[in-house]
Amino acid sequence: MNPVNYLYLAALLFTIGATGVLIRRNAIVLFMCIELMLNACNLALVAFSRMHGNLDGQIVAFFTMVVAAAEVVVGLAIIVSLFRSRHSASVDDASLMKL
Amino acid sequence: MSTAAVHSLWTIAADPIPRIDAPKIEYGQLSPVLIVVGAAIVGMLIEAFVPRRARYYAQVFVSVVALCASFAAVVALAAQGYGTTKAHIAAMGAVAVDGPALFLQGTILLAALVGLFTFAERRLDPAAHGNRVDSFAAQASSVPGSDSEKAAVKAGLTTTEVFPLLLFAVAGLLVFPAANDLLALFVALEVLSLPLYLLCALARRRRLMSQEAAVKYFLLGAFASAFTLFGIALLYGYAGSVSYAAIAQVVDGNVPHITPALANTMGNDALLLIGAAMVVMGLLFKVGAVPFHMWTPDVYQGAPTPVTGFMAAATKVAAFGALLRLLYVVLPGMRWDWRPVMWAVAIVTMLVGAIVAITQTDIKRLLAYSSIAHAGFILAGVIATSRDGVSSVLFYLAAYSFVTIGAFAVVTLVRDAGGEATHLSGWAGLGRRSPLVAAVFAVFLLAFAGIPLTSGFTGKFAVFRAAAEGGAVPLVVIGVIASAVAAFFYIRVIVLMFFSEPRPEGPTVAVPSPLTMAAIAVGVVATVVLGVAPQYFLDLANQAGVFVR
Amino acid sequence: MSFPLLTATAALPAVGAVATAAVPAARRTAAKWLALAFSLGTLALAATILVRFDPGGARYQLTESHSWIAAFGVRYELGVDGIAVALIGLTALLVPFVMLAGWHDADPLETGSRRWRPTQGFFALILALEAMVILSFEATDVFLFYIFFEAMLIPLYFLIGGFGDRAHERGEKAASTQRSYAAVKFLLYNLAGGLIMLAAVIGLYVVAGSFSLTEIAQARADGSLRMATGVERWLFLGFFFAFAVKAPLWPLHTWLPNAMQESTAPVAVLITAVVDKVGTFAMLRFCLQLFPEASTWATPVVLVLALISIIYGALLAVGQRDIKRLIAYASISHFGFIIMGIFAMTSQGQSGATLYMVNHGLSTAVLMLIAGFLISRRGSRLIADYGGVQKVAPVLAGTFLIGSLATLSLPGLAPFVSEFLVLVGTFTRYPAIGIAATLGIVLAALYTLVLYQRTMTGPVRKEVSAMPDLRVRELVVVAPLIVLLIFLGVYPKPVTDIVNPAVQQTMSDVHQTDPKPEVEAAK
Amino acid sequence: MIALLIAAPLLGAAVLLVGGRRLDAVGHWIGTLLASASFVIGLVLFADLLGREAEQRTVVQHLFSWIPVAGFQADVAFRLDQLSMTFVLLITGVGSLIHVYSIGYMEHDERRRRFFGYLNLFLAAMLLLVLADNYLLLYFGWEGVGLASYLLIGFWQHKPSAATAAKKAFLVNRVGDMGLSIAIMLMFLTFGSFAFEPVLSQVGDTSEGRLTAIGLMLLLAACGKSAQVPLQSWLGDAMEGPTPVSALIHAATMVTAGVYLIVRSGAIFNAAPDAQLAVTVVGAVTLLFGAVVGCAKDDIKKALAASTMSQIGYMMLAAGLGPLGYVFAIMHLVTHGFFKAGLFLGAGSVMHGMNDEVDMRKYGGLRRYMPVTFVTFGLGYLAIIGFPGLSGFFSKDKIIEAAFAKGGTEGWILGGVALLGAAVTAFYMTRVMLMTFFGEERWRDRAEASGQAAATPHESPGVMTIPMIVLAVGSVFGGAFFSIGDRFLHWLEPVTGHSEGHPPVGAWAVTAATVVCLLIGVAVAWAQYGRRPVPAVAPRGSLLTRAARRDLFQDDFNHVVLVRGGEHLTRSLVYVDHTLVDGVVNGAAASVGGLSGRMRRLQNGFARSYAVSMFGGAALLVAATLLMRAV
Repeated sequence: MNPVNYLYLAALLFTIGATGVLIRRNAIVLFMCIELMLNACNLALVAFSRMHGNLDGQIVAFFTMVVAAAEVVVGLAIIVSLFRSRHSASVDDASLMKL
Repeated sequence: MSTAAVHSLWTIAADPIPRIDAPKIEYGQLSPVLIVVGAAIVGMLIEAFVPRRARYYAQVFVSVVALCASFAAVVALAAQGYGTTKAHIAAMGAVAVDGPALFLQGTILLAALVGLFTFAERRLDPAAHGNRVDSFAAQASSVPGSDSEKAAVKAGLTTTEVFPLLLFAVAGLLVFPAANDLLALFVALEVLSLPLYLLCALARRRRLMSQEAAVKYFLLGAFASAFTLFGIALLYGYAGSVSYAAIAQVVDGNVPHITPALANTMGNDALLLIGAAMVVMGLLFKVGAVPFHMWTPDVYQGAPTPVTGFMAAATKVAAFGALLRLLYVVLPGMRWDWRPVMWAVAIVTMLVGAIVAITQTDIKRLLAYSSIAHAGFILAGVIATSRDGVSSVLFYLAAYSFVTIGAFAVVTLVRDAGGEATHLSGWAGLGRRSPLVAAVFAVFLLAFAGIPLTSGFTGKFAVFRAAAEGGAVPLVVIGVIASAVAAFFYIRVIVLMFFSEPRPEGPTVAVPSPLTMAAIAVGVVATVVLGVAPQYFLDLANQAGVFVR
Repeated sequence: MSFPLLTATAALPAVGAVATAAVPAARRTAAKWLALAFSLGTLALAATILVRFDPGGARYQLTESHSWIAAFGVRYELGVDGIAVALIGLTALLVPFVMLAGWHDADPLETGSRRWRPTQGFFALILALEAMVILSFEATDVFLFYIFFEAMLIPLYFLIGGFGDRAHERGEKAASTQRSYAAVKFLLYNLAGGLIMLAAVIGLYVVAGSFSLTEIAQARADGSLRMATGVERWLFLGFFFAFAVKAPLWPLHTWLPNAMQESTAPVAVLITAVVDKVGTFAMLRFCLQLFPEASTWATPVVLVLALISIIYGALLAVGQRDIKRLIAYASISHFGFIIMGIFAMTSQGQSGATLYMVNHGLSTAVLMLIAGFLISRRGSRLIADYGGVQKVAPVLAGTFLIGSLATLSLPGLAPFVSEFLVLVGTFTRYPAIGIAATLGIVLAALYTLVLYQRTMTGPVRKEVSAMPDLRVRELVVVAPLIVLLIFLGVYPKPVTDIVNPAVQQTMSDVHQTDPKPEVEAAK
Repeated sequence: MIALLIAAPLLGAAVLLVGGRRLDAVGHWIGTLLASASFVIGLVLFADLLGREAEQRTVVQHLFSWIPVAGFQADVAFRLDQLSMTFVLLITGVGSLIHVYSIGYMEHDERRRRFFGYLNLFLAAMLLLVLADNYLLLYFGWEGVGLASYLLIGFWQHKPSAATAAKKAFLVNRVGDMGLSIAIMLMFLTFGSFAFEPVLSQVGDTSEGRLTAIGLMLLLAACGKSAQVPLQSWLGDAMEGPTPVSALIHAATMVTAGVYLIVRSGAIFNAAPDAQLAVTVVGAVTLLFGAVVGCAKDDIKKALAASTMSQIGYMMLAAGLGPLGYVFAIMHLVTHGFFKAGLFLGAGSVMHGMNDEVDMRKYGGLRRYMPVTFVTFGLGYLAIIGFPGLSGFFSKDKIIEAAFAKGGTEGWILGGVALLGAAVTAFYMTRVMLMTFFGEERWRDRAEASGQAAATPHESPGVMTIPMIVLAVGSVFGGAFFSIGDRFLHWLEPVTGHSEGHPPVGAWAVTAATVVCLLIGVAVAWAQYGRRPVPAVAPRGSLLTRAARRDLFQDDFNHVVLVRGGEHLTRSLVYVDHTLVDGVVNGAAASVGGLSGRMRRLQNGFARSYAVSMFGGAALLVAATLLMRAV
């Protein structure tokens, strides 16, 4: 079938992820949505790689996974510390600084 | 899904892949980055093996040596003419070694060095239980105000991990402006971001705000980088390659041999436009341009002030470097598409930054908004799309970074019982209490405001001139108006410091160690020298004004 | 390469500023004397310039030229023509007197921290200001000029905001806020003007590819540099706006009354007698030379604005209750005359205007400084709080009267010469405006004499009954200025001889010639 | 030599004013000495002139170049000819006398030194005025005398009334000066010069309209300085000054400067009939105005001031007649200088003896107590009303003749006015005379009524009476001396030119009419004030009387229109400046601030809303980029 469909899927996933970021409160869920966006990107990369018949896209995809993993480490560390000090993972509670 | 399609997919994947020959890496030309990364790793080993008492000194020593060595390497490369004649692309096309890259790397390294001094400052906070403390949390993992934290403080723990983190961030920053393919760009982006996220969370005082800043920075940063990545994907899809050179060729439409797939995607401009827009957006987020600026005030306010200073200076430099390279190397072909958009962004950024800053009451937030406004001014230079444009931006970045670090260093000095007194009301009458500090800060503010004989004026003049020559006169006029508005709040602070009565219970000025003094001194010297005798540096920036393709 | 006299003249006060600022807190008086010495040295150098300057010689003399910021095509180019020489002389002359007059203005009321050194700051700032003003008079490079045109705002800003009428403020907390309001207003007005000018400066460079006044003027003259009409006019407006704010020209004047009212008398003198002159000077040197066509194009509007300034300023001066505010509005009226003279485009008008800059500097200095002495004695700026001073302090009153007479430009005192020249110069080209402007003469008499009558004559009020007469220091300040006023009123030739050639060249830059007497024209 | 004329009193002024208290003892002597020195120099120069041919009597001395700017060449140069010589002698002569007089009059004033300084300053300025060789230098002197008169009117500054009067005088004069400066500018525009010689010689080359304009501007100036309608209002108040000042400045010399200006500019007026007519009209109006006002004043000095006004009206009238009248204008000016100065000094002597009482209703029968004053004053009185044989008779009679000689209805009107004026003059001067020196001694009971110690009238010291006597002699024989053999005419003719007029009726008729008029005037006055006692407080009087007392409402007009109107204007302008001009700026600043306040609310602290803005921004960015390509 036409790999373009994978692109549509990727775009869809990306949008879902972005929407999730915008509408969910829980930091963890937010973060998962971002991961979803990253993976949508991976899908797109791979699809393109397939279309162009070269491996650059797939290489990038591998890097992305590594990066995502690193992000998870850092991100969770931060979120957990926030959770421990506030006893809530809602990003909306963290609004001391404004204006 | 039809089996045929699946089968065909498999068969193609199963084809013998052309064998990859071992990559050829020019270690000499990458040495600046490599040194820093190496030092960072050494730093981690130190954390692991060196006894706690000695860590601080070991870390500071290693970091300073590394940064100096790396800077020396940059200078050496520049001296060998890599900045001009021998400029070329190293590491299999991943990293460019050319004028802008070296200039910005040099700037970043100096900024990092100065920033490091402020990181290492241990005199400002009153010694806790007899051991000197810096401005970072005793134990990041312990809950603010909990017993464990008290214990950690009592035990005299310090988060010496900040130094390796700083170095990793620096490594990323060094690659960022030099990245010559989208992959390197993305990796560098993450490498510089992740340590900064952590550093933001490590404040000793006001830890809640610090953590909040970290969360916001992290989430929004990740969000932005997701966009960037998607943009990368689309660009790759458009051009069938992630290397700048190749993409540029496709954009310009002069490709040696066009595969059918490429022919297919090339026709689809949407891929190019959307992709480019998303990548650019990721970079605009880093430079803090409107409407991607909103993280800046909160993060600047919440993060430990030394981190803020370093971040404000170095990140902006690197990000603008990357932006320049992207726009000048990859997308000159579609100049006519992105220039109007950037016009709009620049205008909005200048105005919003200047106007919102007027009503700020916290000095760090004030500086945050001023940095937004400055991002707008620099964008005006970026838009010029001329060699003058590049060099003017380079100069502006160099000038701006030192002023910023210096200013934030001064902010660390004004303290009351609760740590730094960042609320403006506390700064009233500072000029009476300690004229010297107030005068120094006034110099920085005047530089921000772009008053002649300061580096700020030279830089502003440079970018505006470039913009005007690039035919962006309206932009210049608006920029001028914006700077008039901006002048108002810098002046406000000066008035506060010199003309209003000091509060009896107002904050005092701590006497720093030579480290911070050095940081501030460097800032002042740079400000004045770049203002009065900028010729040498302008020449430097001008020579460095050409990107290798 | 001869001795760089111009640089030295500007550098000496700059060095003095640093030196004075470095004097330790305890040694106030030493700082004062040091500053005074430096200002006198500057005066000596300025005198040398006056001597070395040859009116018949080249247009710009004692020129210096060094590369500065090649990347921007900016050169460190200095040079003086007659107009600049006159104004440098004025500046260098006034500063020592201003310092003497403000000898005690900066003595700290309350002792802040050990490091709080207002006195040193005051005198250092004055010297710094002097250096920048002199440089802006000397600069023949547009960029160089702009730099100091802008930079001089900073020291002046601190002078205005940092030091008020101590006597007046004793017990008034609101005063300091008013003062910083005035300072901020001053700075923002001028900064805005300056930034608009910055845009024009950049534009000029884009068009002309050079900042050198001489080069550009030359290119304009021989036609090798053409500007599109629209471009030239926009650039002209950019420059003129900045200068009009500085001058100040109606309706951009409102910063001046606040600034002069809130600052100490010496600082007020520096503002109106020295710094504002940079604006009018720049109109004459830059607007006319760089944009001759646009200047002639703008002339009618400018003249009308100038006329409004004259009448409006005078009327408002009549309506003031505050002595210093009154003098400020009087100055606005006088600046109207200066600008009118510049744009009348006749040699009488422009020579008159240049002369006017000098004379107004002297007359305002006398009037304002004595007003300052008066205020420092009584501790009030309100005219209503005085009366009968003449009885208790005849010398003070007498000198004040002379200052007033100079302000209403009585023949025999310097301002008359310049004012009449401006009027004649305007009249020969624009009779209606010239006549309307003579109204200013009557109004000037009104506000000065009303001021004198209300403060000095009538029955002695008990608050002033114990008022001491002028002290020696104060007399030393005032007497020479008055002598100079009289001398230049009776024998202005030395100045006119220096000024006239420069004016003739400016006239030729704007392709203007004086209208012929009708009788000759008829023949 | 000519310069010395001015230098002497100028030196005096400088020394006295700068010298300070240490000169208090000798100040008045220095002043008097230098004044008389200048008089002596004047005499020497006079002798020198007499020694020459009538044509060579013009001496021009060029000192130095004053204001040289391109075509505009103002020099400090002096011109001594018969006209200026006449003034020099009058000024220095009368001036010296009044210096002497002041020594006595100001004896008890601790600021006498300064007074003499001012007087010397005045002499210098006045001499500069009449000796100047160009209009700009004349303007210098013109404003100089204005300053001197300002200082002297306000000499007793502690009196608010004096300070106000001084300011008023200066301001009204400024209005006139405006005219002079505009005239000078017109001259420069027209002739490219404003020196007498080139201007007056080129009159032929320009249009009559232009000359009329110049002439009217000069007239405006003259009105200001010579207190002619409509700028006469200041002279009455000027009497606040010490009496010698009134005698010297506001009677003998300064106020006549206007006449000098017009006669000096004769060539211009001759070529501009309309301007001339204006001059005559102004003269005639003022003549009557002053006379009427003079009839109603009870303040002796104000009455004399009014008469001065009216007498100068005569001179103006004459000057307006052109060559017919120039000579007589100057002649009357000189004789008037004598007798009016004498009258003022007399008045001063009376006040001196009546401890500064000025209200004539509180005088009466003083002739017994101050005989010298009585006699000198009397002679001055006879001279001014034009009693046959005395100086006033000759000069005034000639003017009336000339007025008739103008011919046509104008001639009749002007002549009639002049005659009427003569009658009224006779009336009010007689009134003054009677109320002061005759009748019962009202000052006794008046003083008691008002509770203050009765004044003890006494004759003034010699230092005061001698000048009065000298002036009286002048006012008796001056006219005859000038007129017999037309000495004065021949002396002045070369400068002013002269044309013999032919009155419609014989000269004798005019003379007769004049005498009749003055007799009528005297008779009426006698009937009113001589026969019946003078009421203590002024009767309400007719409308005209009341109007006259208030200077025919001239001041009220000024007050309502100029002062009130001006105050309203300035007050509203102050408001405008504050709210409008300044308000715009502050308003702009405020609005930016408000905008800022609203915009910073977007920064609401919620990470997700930041994300929204980023998302929206990204969308916009993409959309915009696509749009760019689309268009």
